[in-house]
Amino acid sequence: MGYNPDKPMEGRITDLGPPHYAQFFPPVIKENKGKWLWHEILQPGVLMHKSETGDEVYTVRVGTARLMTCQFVREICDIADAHCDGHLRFTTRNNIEFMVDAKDKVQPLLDDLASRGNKFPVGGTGAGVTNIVHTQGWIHCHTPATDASGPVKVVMDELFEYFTSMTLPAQVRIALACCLNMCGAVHASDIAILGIHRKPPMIDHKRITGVCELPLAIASCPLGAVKPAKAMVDGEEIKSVSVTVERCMFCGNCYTMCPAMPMADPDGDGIAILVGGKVSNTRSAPKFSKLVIPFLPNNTPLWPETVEAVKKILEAYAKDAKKYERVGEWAERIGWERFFEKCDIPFTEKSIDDYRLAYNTWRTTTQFKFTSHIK
Amino acid sequence: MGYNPDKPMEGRITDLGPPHYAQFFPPVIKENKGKWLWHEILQPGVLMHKSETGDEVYTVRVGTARLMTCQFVREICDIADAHCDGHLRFTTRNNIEFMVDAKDKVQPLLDDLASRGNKFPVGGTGAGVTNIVHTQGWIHCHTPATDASGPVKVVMDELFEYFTSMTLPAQVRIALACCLNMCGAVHASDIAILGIHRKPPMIDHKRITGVCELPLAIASCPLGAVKPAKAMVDGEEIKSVSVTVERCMFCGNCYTMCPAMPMADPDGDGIAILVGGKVSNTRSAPKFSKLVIPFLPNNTPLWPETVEAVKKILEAYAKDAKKYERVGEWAERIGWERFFEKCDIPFTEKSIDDYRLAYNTWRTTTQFKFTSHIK
Amino acid sequence: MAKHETPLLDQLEGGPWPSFVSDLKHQAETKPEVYDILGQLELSYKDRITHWKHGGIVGVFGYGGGIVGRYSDVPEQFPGVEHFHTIRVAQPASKYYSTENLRKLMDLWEKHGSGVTNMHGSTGDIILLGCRTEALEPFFWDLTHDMGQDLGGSGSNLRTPECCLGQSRCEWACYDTQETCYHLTLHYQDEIHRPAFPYKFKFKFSGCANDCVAAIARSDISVIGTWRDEIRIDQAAVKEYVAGNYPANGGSHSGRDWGPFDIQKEVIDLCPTECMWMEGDELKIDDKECTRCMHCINVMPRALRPGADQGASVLVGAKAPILDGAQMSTLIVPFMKVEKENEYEELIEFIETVWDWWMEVGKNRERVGETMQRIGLNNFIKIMGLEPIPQMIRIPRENPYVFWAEEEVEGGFDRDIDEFRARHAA
Amino acid sequence: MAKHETPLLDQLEGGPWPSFVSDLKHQAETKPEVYDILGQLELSYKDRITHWKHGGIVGVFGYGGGIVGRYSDVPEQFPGVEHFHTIRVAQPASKYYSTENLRKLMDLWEKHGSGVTNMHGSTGDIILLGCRTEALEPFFWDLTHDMGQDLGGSGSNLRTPECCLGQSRCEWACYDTQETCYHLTLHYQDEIHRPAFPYKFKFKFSGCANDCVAAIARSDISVIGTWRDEIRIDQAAVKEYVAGNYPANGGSHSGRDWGPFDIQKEVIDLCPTECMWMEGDELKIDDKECTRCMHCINVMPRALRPGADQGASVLVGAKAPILDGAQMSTLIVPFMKVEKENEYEELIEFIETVWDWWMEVGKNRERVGETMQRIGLNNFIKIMGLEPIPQMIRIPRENPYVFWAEEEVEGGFDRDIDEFRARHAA
Ligand code: SRM
Ligand code: SRM
Ligand code: SRM
Ligand code: SRM
Ligand code: SF4
Ligand code: SF4
Ligand code: SF4
Ligand code: SF4
Ligand code: SF4
Ligand code: SF4
Ligand code: SF4
Ligand code: SF4
Repeated sequence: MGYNPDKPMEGRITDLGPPHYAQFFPPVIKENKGKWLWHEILQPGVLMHKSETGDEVYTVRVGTARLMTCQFVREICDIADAHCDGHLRFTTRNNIEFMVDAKDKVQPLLDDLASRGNKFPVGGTGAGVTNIVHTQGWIHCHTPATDASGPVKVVMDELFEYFTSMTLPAQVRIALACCLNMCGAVHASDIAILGIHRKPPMIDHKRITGVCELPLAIASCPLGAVKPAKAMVDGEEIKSVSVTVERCMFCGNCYTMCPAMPMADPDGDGIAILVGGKVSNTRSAPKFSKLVIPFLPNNTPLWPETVEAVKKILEAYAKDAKKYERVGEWAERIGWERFFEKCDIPFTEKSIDDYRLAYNTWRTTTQFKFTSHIK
Repeated sequence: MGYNPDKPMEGRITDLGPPHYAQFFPPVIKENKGKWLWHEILQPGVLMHKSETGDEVYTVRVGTARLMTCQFVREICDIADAHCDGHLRFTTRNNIEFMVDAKDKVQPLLDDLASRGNKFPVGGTGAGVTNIVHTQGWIHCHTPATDASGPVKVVMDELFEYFTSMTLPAQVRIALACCLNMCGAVHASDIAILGIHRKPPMIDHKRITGVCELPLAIASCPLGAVKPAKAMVDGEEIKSVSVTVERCMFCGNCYTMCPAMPMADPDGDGIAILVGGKVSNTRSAPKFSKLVIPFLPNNTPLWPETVEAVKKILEAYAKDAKKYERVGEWAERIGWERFFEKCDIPFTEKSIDDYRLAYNTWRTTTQFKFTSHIK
Repeated sequence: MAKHETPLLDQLEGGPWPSFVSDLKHQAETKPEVYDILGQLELSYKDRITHWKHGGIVGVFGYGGGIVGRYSDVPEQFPGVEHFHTIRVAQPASKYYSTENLRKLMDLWEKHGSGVTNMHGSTGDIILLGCRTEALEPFFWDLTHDMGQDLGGSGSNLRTPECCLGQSRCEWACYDTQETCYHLTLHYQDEIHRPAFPYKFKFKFSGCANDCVAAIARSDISVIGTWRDEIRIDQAAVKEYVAGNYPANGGSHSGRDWGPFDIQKEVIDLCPTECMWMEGDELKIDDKECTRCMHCINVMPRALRPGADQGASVLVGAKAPILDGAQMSTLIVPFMKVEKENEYEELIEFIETVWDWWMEVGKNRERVGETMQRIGLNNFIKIMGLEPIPQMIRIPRENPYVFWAEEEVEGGFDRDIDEFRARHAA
Repeated sequence: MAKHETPLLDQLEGGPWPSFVSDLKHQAETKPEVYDILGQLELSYKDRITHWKHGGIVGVFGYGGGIVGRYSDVPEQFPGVEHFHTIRVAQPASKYYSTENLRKLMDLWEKHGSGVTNMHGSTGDIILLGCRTEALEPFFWDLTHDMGQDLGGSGSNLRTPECCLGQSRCEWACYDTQETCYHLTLHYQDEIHRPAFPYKFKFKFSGCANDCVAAIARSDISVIGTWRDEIRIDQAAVKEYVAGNYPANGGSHSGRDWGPFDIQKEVIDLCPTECMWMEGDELKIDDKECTRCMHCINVMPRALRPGADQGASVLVGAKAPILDGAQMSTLIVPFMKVEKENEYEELIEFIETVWDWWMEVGKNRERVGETMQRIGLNNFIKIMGLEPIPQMIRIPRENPYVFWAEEEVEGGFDRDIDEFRARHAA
């Protein structure tokens, strides 16, 4: 049996959709769905949920690299088979959750996890740092301005103690996206690590005719920097495009639309840091992340500048914010001028908006604080 | 002597500028300038300022119609001569201030003012309604969509008790502008009364050639609704313009630039009410006024709908707001959905922004209150 | 395929966080093409640049999405990744698995593909990283026939919907996010697999305003649970909190000494609507002023619960910054019952009204949020057949630039200039 | 000119507020052309429309502003207002007058004009309403020769500057608003009288953040007093307030019973920066967190005073909505000393840097705030020769769309596609 290339349509099944979720529920989940009453985080990474039936479910949350192999998934399955009757789940931030239905099953599970080296860190709950939501980077994508898995690894190594503890004023959500497409919620994260390009696209006149529809390439640029142009290829004049480089803001959309306009560059590319976004509607409305460090180089393999920047911001926040205050709520309370000072981040013009709705970001009040920025 | 039309340039004096302010200071002001320590409002309309020299100045604030005749100004001068050694001032909101240098001079001044009928109302201080800043209207301007002096008179008649008392949660600044040019600070007032047009310009093809530069008329429209067009005048084809009426938002800029595009209309024109603006940087940053009632008719001479609307808003605010809370601060605290409900103002799509920065006004959170708007 | 030297990547094997490098190396032992993944990645680390070519159109018959084509730009050096397409497999709602299911899937993937995955992709799919073109159909055959599973979305179509874990393990879910997600995913298989939209379209479902699936930030239609009656208060539990017997915020802050619990400072003062107060030792809430932000409930999970008359808010238009800047979703329907009983009729009607219009007027690569911005919120509301209500906006308009339709204005727009001039000399 | 029936306007003579109709009628008794003002206004009330023609270019020799031309569109009916130009007379700073001066001006205006005024116009000028063309020069002659006074601004020039009463009668003024206003008005007579700008330009001067001349909302350059040391506290007076012996907010709220003064609720809790607290019965302020909003000082004028190291913030760009929407001024220089000693050198340099640039790049009828928006705040800061500082913005940018200049990027922008392709096969 199996696929028969000679009769591709024979016996074909389509549109099955995903399997029904309920078949994968651990029994205690199945029985108590919709009946949960309250929960408590017993220790970092360990949650207990209490049902109105009296049942309890204990969840052990484990960090992962997200990029994982079949072998690794099998190891996860081994653990779930040993402790959780063969059930587990993944969270919306790429952590694994192992669930058991009695308190005395927790410690053996924790011990097992601990016995496996650095593979299964327990934590990511409450007022700490949980897993970094991230993207492909150099492992798979064609438009990245930085890697994803590597920077995530080095940042999490450095912030590890915040993953395994709950000592921060509130939860801190870190995200990484390797280009401005921002696959993930980088635009609404407490701390965002964002790959950015800084060189305008090159134009591969030799190939453009074959691979691009010129009108689409031209229309792709939100700032009208891509213009029709003629070029000489092998002594022949062909229709191509040119880029007004002063107008380019390096969004990469032209490359998305036209493979003959590559942008990536070892020196041009790097990382910007944005902060103060949030998703929840808790207390304050969701907020966008704000750009505070415009560029850090791709110093592989350890990205020391990025690691240091993230840590500095996190620790300034940890020291200064009030209980329950998210990074963005803190920055707004103390004022952004104070934020830059407290985090020891030099303020640059790059943090001043000049895009579409920029006027809304200008300071139209006399209220300000005297910081070191005022000479 | 005097101007000689035959020799217009002879003996001409120019660029004198305004007289030096200090020559008009009452003596107590001159001596204490820069030395004031504190003040107190002794009763509505009566302020006392204390100087570090021990001097005191008592100010009696009097409302005016702003539109005033020479005879009226002379009557003011009579009062100032009788009580204030021939000095007086006008405030930034068109009230008169009579100043005396001793407490026992206050009552005689008040009595004199009271003896003159409704000409010299004392008030406009503290947590009350002061004079309405306003514009020309039908008394002088060419672009008004309503009158100025008339609506101000009827609104102030109705709100008179708030001018002569200090019973509101905070100061309430009302302004009127008779067209979208907004001569004044209507765009930043607690309550704003705004003349609006609702019919697109007519085009006077007969006159357009003589009085307009067509390219300027065309460029004047922020929405590109004014287009070059041909028209027949007396059997001859001339260059003129046309207006795409669906695109017109009635801003009036085309008429400003081109007299052959009149807009005003008895039925089209009327009044919009905006609320919640403020100028001061006190507590919260300055705020723009927000449009809450899109249209009320020009029902001359008493504008009953406008009077009622302003009063309704003011009284809902007076009843509900906290001490020190300006109208806009109140509306933000209770939420705009609650504002519409408390003020009994029907919500219409006209209050939903669709101009340049509109996205910033959309509600991008799940936080809302259940009001009668939700069916 | 042989091992490559990876001196740069090797530096990512230390440290307390799980190392993807170690994991890949381990897999490479039995799946040698993974050496080429490591090799090409090492080259990227050296060159500080990606080594993947732009795009590549591949897929399985009858599907317009679910596979993202990818080719190496240095295939001679790393033949094992010459073709390296990803397959997006639709995940079960909120990502519960049996080990049986997972093991089977892994077996399949080791057989047909690279043996490397993302658990999960940012949209929520199971991402299988790296497949040769010729292996796509065989994998798909096995996936559908052997496992009864299917691909997720990619391209200009409905993307695989995603939800928070909701009622399955959370006491706050105001509707059944999983069932809703599952139902709509099945209902819209055609839209997921056959691109017919101007651009991508995403649904996400969160059970409450905490929004654990970040719906408001990254889904074109965000369905977020809420309630319309009163927060359920257990006054006895309130007292326990005040007495310090229950940990605040379910123990979230237990790693640091924040001092004894202070209900005034930690709950009442942080309520954004100032609608809470203590009366003696009873906590009072003026529920009609509450905006159901969840803060008080989060802090006192044993004392407070969402109201019992539950449903969801429906918001529209979130997206990442490309092109006009990022958007959060905008509140369009403040409260909707989301119920299996009527097969989500109301929600489905809402979705389809959005689609019918967007498919007609949306430009190529224009997200629905951008189309909304282009035509204006008012027009969008009209198209949706809704009444404009103040809940849709944060603040009323600050400019006076109102459009009036001719029929709204007494006497209409047509006027006679000569008549006007008769009364007004020029 | 005879009396007209004014049944509509007559209804505006009752009521407690001063009646402009009664006033006009009274003036008409000795100045019959005022009957025609009343008559035409009555017609407007009947027709519900203005009866003034569009514009009209009139003025006095050598001046490009100060007069606004106006003609009736029903001159046959109301010959007294056939020409009805307004004259803007520059007001003395903060509008103190001697009765002698006012009487003289009124005499002059009754002689040459309609006898009707606005005290004052919205920009601050003395507005003389209604003058025939042929009377303009004679009036101007007398104004300059007999009174030593001058016209204000109109048209595309500097408009008559305006200020709050400041130190003359307010304890909070942080610089001498009147002297600054006067000095700059004289310094810029040419700019006021001879239009050379793309559009109008306004200065307004407020002594503190209360902004009693609404500078931040309606002047292209707004100069608003502030300080950079500490709020001066008189702790004895604080105690008096707490004891209820001094009225809160200088008595502003005395018309209603708001209960006893509560320093916590009325001052400390309303401080936007939360930088105040009580220590025993002493009020403490963490001044470095204070944003000098004035609230606490307003509420306790006898206990708190602005710091002693005073100056002003300079903000740029406020305007009414035409065309792109209203703007508030944006903070550009957080703190500037504003002193007569150096003849306002710093401020003047600032102003002229703005003008030099705006006069060059500003489009016709583009306010400086709009030009700022068009070129972006960053470019404006560069043009001003200033360092970008976070005080200029409310929040950092929320989009990633940063412009980088070629010289900022290692290796510049020029790259060789063939070299690239050698490393990256297409
Ligand atoms: C498991 C998970 C849902 C899932 O379907 O997978 C989840 C589970 C819970 N969330 Fe969440 N949240 C999860 C992602 C999120 C996200 C989405 C994200 O981060 O991308 C958010 C929005 C983040 C944001 O605002 O930027 C989120 C915002 C919250 C909040 C709001 C906190 C706030 O003050 O802003 C709460 C309430 C709280 O923690 O007090 C909450 C509370 C909870 C509770 C306590 C709900 C409950 O009663 O069980 C769960 C345990 C919290 C904990 O771990 O401390 N959850 N939670 C997700 C775990 C992610 C992870 O592995 O770390
Ligand atoms: C695989 C994944 C990242 C990941 O590592 O998890 C991904 C990968 C890509 N995304 Fe994405 N996006 C992924 C989730 C997202 C999300 C998050 C989400 O869905 O919640 C977003 C932000 C939310 C949104 O939709 O706005 C996102 C916003 C984008 C955008 C910008 C869209 C916009 O409107 O701003 C693009 C650009 C485009 O479509 O051309 C994009 C384009 C791409 C492309 C197809 C690259 C391209 O330009 O053609 C990437 C293919 C990478 C590869 O080689 O596999 N991806 N992308 C995620 C999908 C996995 C999955 O199905 O589970
Ligand atoms: C006389 C005048 C200045 C002038 O140069 O003419 C003036 C004088 C004073 N203002 Fe003012 N303000 C004057 C217009 C303004 C304006 C401008 C306007 O309304 O167009 C504002 C900004 C309005 C706004 O925010 O929309 C203004 C916002 C304030 C504030 C801020 C109040 C707030 O909480 O927002 C104070 C402080 C206070 O009242 O506690 C204030 C306080 C004061 C004090 C107490 C200052 C002092 O120590 O002497 C003066 C008496 C206040 C009173 O009457 O209650 N003054 N004040 C103006 C009187 C106008 C009138 O005739 O009614
Ligand atoms: C007389 C006065 C109103 C009043 O009754 O007080 C006035 C009257 C006119 N203004 Fe104004 N403006 C007056 C203060 C203002 C103010 C307030 C201010 O200066 O503080 C503003 C808002 C602030 C600002 O400048 O943005 C103002 C914003 C406008 C605008 C819109 C400008 C904009 O950028 O949005 C126009 C339209 C124009 O310039 O074409 C305008 C245009 C006009 C014109 C010249 C009508 C026109 O379209 O050509 C009006 C002549 C009326 C007449 O027949 O006398 N007037 N105008 C004020 C000047 C008196 C004085 O000198 O003291
Ligand atoms: S963020 Fe950009 S580079 Fe990264 S996976 Fe998404 S599209 Fe690719
Ligand atoms: S990167 Fe963006 S801004 Fe630059 S040319 Fe391409 S599409 Fe235009
Ligand atoms: S607001 Fe409009 S109508 Fe009124 S005076 Fe100003 S320009 Fe004229
Ligand atoms: S009124 Fe304004 S929007 Fe309408 S045509 Fe004239 S300029 Fe354009
Ligand atoms: S969004 Fe609400 S219901 Fe869903 S998991 Fe998070 S807290 Fe629970
Ligand atoms: S849910 Fe939020 S708004 Fe409602 S009472 Fe609790 S804290 Fe206040
Ligand atoms: S702005 Fe300040 S200094 Fe000027 S009058 Fe008002 S309160 Fe006094
Ligand atoms: S001036 Fe304003 S910010 Fe400063 S201490 Fe007083 S209330 Fe607080």
